[in-house]
Amino acid sequence: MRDLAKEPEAARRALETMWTARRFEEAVDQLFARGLMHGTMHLSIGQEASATGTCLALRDDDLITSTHRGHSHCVAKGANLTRMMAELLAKDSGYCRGRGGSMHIADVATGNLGANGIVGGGIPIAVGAALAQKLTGSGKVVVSFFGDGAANEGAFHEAANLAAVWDLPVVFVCENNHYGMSMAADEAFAIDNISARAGAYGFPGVTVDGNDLQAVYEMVTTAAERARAGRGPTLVENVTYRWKGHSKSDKNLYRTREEIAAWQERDPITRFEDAVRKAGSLTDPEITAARKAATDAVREAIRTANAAPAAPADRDLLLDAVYADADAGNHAEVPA
Amino acid sequence: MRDLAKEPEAARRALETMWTARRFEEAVDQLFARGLMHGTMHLSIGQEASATGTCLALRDDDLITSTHRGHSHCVAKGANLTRMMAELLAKDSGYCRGRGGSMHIADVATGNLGANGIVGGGIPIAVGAALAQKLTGSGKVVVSFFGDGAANEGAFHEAANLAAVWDLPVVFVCENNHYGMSMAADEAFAIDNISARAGAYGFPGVTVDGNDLQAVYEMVTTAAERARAGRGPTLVENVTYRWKGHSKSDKNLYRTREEIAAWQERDPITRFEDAVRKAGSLTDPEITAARKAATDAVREAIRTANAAPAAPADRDLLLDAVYADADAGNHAEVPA
Amino acid sequence: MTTPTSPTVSPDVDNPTDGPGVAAAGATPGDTRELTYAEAVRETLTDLMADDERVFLMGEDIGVYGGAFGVTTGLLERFGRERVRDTPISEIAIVGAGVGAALCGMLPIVELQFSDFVTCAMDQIVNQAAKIHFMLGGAAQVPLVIRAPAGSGTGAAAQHSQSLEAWFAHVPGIKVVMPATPADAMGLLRAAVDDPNPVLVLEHKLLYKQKGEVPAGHYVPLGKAEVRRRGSDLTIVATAVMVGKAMAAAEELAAEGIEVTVVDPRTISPLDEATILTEVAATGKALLVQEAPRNAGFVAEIAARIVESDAFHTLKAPVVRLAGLDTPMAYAPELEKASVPQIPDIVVAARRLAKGA
Amino acid sequence: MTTPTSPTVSPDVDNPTDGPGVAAAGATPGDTRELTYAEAVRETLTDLMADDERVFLMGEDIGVYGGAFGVTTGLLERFGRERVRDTPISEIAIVGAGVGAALCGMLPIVELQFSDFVTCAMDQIVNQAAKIHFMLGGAAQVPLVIRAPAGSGTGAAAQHSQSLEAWFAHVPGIKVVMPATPADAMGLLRAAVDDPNPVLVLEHKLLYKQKGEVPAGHYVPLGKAEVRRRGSDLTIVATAVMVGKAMAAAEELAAEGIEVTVVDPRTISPLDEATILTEVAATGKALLVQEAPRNAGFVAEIAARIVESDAFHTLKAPVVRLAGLDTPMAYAPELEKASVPQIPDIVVAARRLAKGA
Ligand SMILES: Cc1ncc(C[n+]2csc(CCOP(=O)(O)OP(=O)(O)O)c2C)c(N)n1
Ligand SMILES: Cc1ncc(C[n+]2csc(CCOP(=O)(O)OP(=O)(O)O)c2C)c(N)n1
Ligand SMILES: [Mg+2]
Ligand SMILES: [Mg+2]
Repeated sequence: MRDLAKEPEAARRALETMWTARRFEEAVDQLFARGLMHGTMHLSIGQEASATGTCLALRDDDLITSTHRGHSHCVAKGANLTRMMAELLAKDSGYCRGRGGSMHIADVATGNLGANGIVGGGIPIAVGAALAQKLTGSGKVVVSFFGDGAANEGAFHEAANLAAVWDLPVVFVCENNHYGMSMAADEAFAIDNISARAGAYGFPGVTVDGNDLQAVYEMVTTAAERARAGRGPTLVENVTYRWKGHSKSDKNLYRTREEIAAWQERDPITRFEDAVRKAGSLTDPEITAARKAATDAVREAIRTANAAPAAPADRDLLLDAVYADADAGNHAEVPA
Repeated sequence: MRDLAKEPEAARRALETMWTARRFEEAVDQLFARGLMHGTMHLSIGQEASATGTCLALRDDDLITSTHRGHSHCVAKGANLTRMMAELLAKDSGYCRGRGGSMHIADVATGNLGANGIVGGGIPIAVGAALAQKLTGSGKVVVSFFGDGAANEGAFHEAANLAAVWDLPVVFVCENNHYGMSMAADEAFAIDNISARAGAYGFPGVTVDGNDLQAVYEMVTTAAERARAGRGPTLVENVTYRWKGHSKSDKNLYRTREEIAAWQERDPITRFEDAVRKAGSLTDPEITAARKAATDAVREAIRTANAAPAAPADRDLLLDAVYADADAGNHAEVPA
Repeated sequence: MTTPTSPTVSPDVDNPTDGPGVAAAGATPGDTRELTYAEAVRETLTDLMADDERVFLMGEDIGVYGGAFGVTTGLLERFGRERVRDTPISEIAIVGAGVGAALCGMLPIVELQFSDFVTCAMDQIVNQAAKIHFMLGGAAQVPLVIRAPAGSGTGAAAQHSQSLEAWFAHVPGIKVVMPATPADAMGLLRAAVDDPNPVLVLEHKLLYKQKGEVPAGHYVPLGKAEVRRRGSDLTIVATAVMVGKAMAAAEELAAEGIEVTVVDPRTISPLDEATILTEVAATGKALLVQEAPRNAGFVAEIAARIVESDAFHTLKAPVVRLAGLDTPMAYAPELEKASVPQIPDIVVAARRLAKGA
Repeated sequence: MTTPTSPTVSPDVDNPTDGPGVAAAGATPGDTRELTYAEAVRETLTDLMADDERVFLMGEDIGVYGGAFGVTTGLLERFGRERVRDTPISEIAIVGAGVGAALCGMLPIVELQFSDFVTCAMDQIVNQAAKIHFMLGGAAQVPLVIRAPAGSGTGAAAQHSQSLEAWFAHVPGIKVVMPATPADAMGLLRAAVDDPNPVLVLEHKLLYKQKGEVPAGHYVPLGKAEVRRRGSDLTIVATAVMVGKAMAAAEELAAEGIEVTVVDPRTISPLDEATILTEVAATGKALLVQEAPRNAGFVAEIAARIVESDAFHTLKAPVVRLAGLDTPMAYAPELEKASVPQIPDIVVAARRLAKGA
């Protein structure tokens, strides 16, 4: 297995991706606080190694489904920051033309089939996408991201079983950040590891330190290989932690300041920077440069997105947008 | 643990219950074939030890939820045969006044909260009933019957987990008769024993020879004790087989005649009769008498039910029956 | 059994094969043969699968069992297990897998064994399939077809007899068709698969055995109502099994000298409002007939469209609705029959409306 | 944010506490205080739980978090974990457990975090809760209350902004209320818990912070509409957040000399048809306003009831519907605002209707 920290290009890419996700969400947090952004949003700050390690284990044309907490998945899969930011700023140039917002960003071109506002809603969709890969023999793999809370939805159960009995090329990546909104995983489950649920469907499950980029990368690589070889799904549980509240309305009453601080000590980005330093693959200036590249890219994205025209509040345009044009036929936009 | 075959009264009761269920369904089958019964029905012939062994392990005031294949549960929990038959014959004196039919028979007085036309639909209801017992400290236990097929519904998953995290007094009895309609359990599951799913929720699961009345009785007794002691649910998988088609439209194309014949060799009633004979608790005439009592009771039920007036096809009566009378207040009919 | 008299309604002569010219299985295009409604669905599925690799089927017991109503009989043998996929009993996963496969360029046709089971998959149908194209700003489409047998009449009681079309007409982003004849069963299904949007095809289980003339390769565009007969006294708008009942009632009424128009919307979303309003305006009297319970049912929408349009000014009498009772469906055959409009009910209501001011 | 101007509508003076006289928490019966809509719900929950051991709460994040909209804040401390039950994210189990507990004599009040998530629990709501009493021939009842925040206006986009009341009005066996004021939020909830049938309480999330006078222990019987103001030119029937908008529009219209009646059905199933028809007949003009998409929405039912009744003959103009766009709800604030009727839209439509023939 590759050791990402040891390969300069991979290490740089991983760092820049994690920093980009981090900086993007920090910016979003501020824009919100300053009343410049609207609606609601769910930040994955602290969870970047899960998204990044997972996506680094995939091929560019592999697919993912994401969640309400999806910015880092989106970034890690290679989305355009300006279009992401434009979407959050309700611009016509956003990924969803201002119609979807944070919970519905998708980037079909980079294989991101979309965030989802329904907890667990993306899991059956991922399984269907995997079925399409199997039927067409595309050789592609689908990763379904979801949270600990989502593992208690019926959608998870049905989708996991279907993938199992059909040996579909899907990897279930459960990002266990210890809470479903305010509900502690300890109280929502009577088992220690969510990965143990894989046994109920007959495929392997593993629990991983989700703040260890290399560990995530290795597990998902193994799982993706298995999937690609036609041997069916794997459940990878990335244990991690969200630093920020669930959404803007969260007062963090269900957890302690100490707990948050302890997890901030385990910052996945710092950890990987340390690993890179130890491996000696990048110099300190190179490490700093990766961080700065991310900061600059986000700043530039905000600038460009901000300057773009707002999504037009035109009723006819909205009505026209409900159905795909029947005359254009049912030709897929994602070549399967 | 008691050995039912050794106790004359228990043995007689078990035999009579199983024979009653068998004779009842044989009668239903014939009434259908002769065009005297309407709608659809699902027979549990061949599965009687599961229903009977389970209900014998319960107290009279314990509760059950049942399924579309629910006649034997209903009989085993002590329902009135005439009212059951009257319901199937669409009579006003039927359990549901002719409004529910086979898939909705309930007998609140004997603790049967109802059959269900929705696969898996009764499982969350059983969990809620168990929650009521816990909240009121009634000491009662709830058994939720469901099929192998139902274990792939989201409802099973969510309900099982909820019962687990709240340590509810419920016993999940999965009657694995090898098929969900035409779908072989082998193809619907990538695991060998459905009972293994209990591990996903953190409670015990056991697979039982569902055609062995004593084995079922013992497992459910243990599970019910555990539940009553506040130690939470158990999943008991009764492996059994249905002799008849799924419903009247079934051509049995998905299984072989030989398979059916092999299972008929393992008739749960014959097996228990043999055990009783071996134990010497009942004489042959007594065994025959139990069977005859069942046959007579069913014959009498048909006679009485047949003579009763049909449910009146009165639109106003139907409209009146939709809502419980608000003036009567929300007083429960099942004292919890 | 309360199977209603199902008169063979006239074939769809105004709308011959005007869609993509797909050759029908075992039939030369242009041929017209008598098929049952179930056969028409089966033949269409066969054609579509033979014609386009992207089409595949998923559902409970659709393989060797042939589906609860025998509609997919023989398809497993012809197309194999990869394309005729028996599923576990998992409606969320069935529909969700359809959504995901459709997003990736396949053309899945999924079957829900009874339309009542949409209740187990509403999130995937309503929040995912119907909304994805819009929510993603047009960047993806979900060409998913969901087939589901609807309606009462088989003694299957309250959880297996519902007519839930109104719910989906209220969901922007999904199209809804209710074929009332074998020809429409073929033509609308073909159009549904041809459409880049999710389409819910509500087949009526009492119609499966009904026979009718079906042109080979028949195609009925979505969103076009059919005027099944014309008369000057009154306009009946009816859906699904009520179309046949309305036609039978019309025959009886004609014998008494009352001439009625019968309009079958066929697609209820998007609705062919123009045809309905024109036909109602032509007679000035509207009788709206559905099997579903009255309250907030689909024909309420038709009533609303009539009275908020210019057709309002042409009305000579209040609009009349005939609908199922506002009750869950009862099991007993006579109760079931009493719960939905029957031919005599339509005759009586139409007669009263025709004779009234 | 598109929070509409929410005029404080007048308290329910015609319907003072006429239900069971339950003493309000921290307030003497008969007292009238200003409360927000959220406070009114919270106080009612507190009263009911204090008063009846059978009442308990279940839902996602209703404990220490106080619910996504803070409605249940403080109840965990007061009543403890047994009676204020935080659940896993499992809507089928939440509603299903409510059904089972209700069947066994408890009075569960379950919260769905957003009303959109009914889609995850439709079987339990529609096939179980609503039908059990009927299917079982009356042998059981399901006194389950489901609370759910509905509607748009918070920038939460298509899966968190729906107004799905029409679906449930189409389901015999469940009652549906849509409180539009703090007083009704209290009174209808109390009546809902008092009712032996399942009741869906659709709270509108934009109203939670709205203030209004609330009589302590207030009780509003189910199935009774409220005439919020009377005028002779035209009758507006509006639901939920549209009631406040209609009242604001009415003020503007009054300034131009157009006097409107505003009727709030409050309970949409069973509907107080008599009041609506009387008020429409009194002016001869009806403007029906809802937030939900137009197609097959609830006010279509009101339109149908009007035109199939004698009120039809009193109509001086076509019935007018103002409704949400037939689209999924968009995220961008201006798009969201454009997607549902706003006060100026009501003013314009009312003016046109009042002045037209
Ligand atoms: C079906 C459904 N139920 C509830 C919600 C409300 N909700 C949004 S996010 C969330 C918590 C999800 O927890 P988890 O799956 O662990 O993801 P995390 O937020 O921790 O990333 C909840 C309850 C929802 N969006 N959809
Ligand atoms: C939600 C739902 N899906 C599908 C069906 C149709 N159906 C009725 S029984 C059945 C098979 C059930 O299998 P299982 O749970 O194993 O019970 P069994 O019939 O074998 O007793 C199916 C698919 C249904 N009634 N409800
Ligand atoms: Mg989480
Ligand atoms: Mg089975």
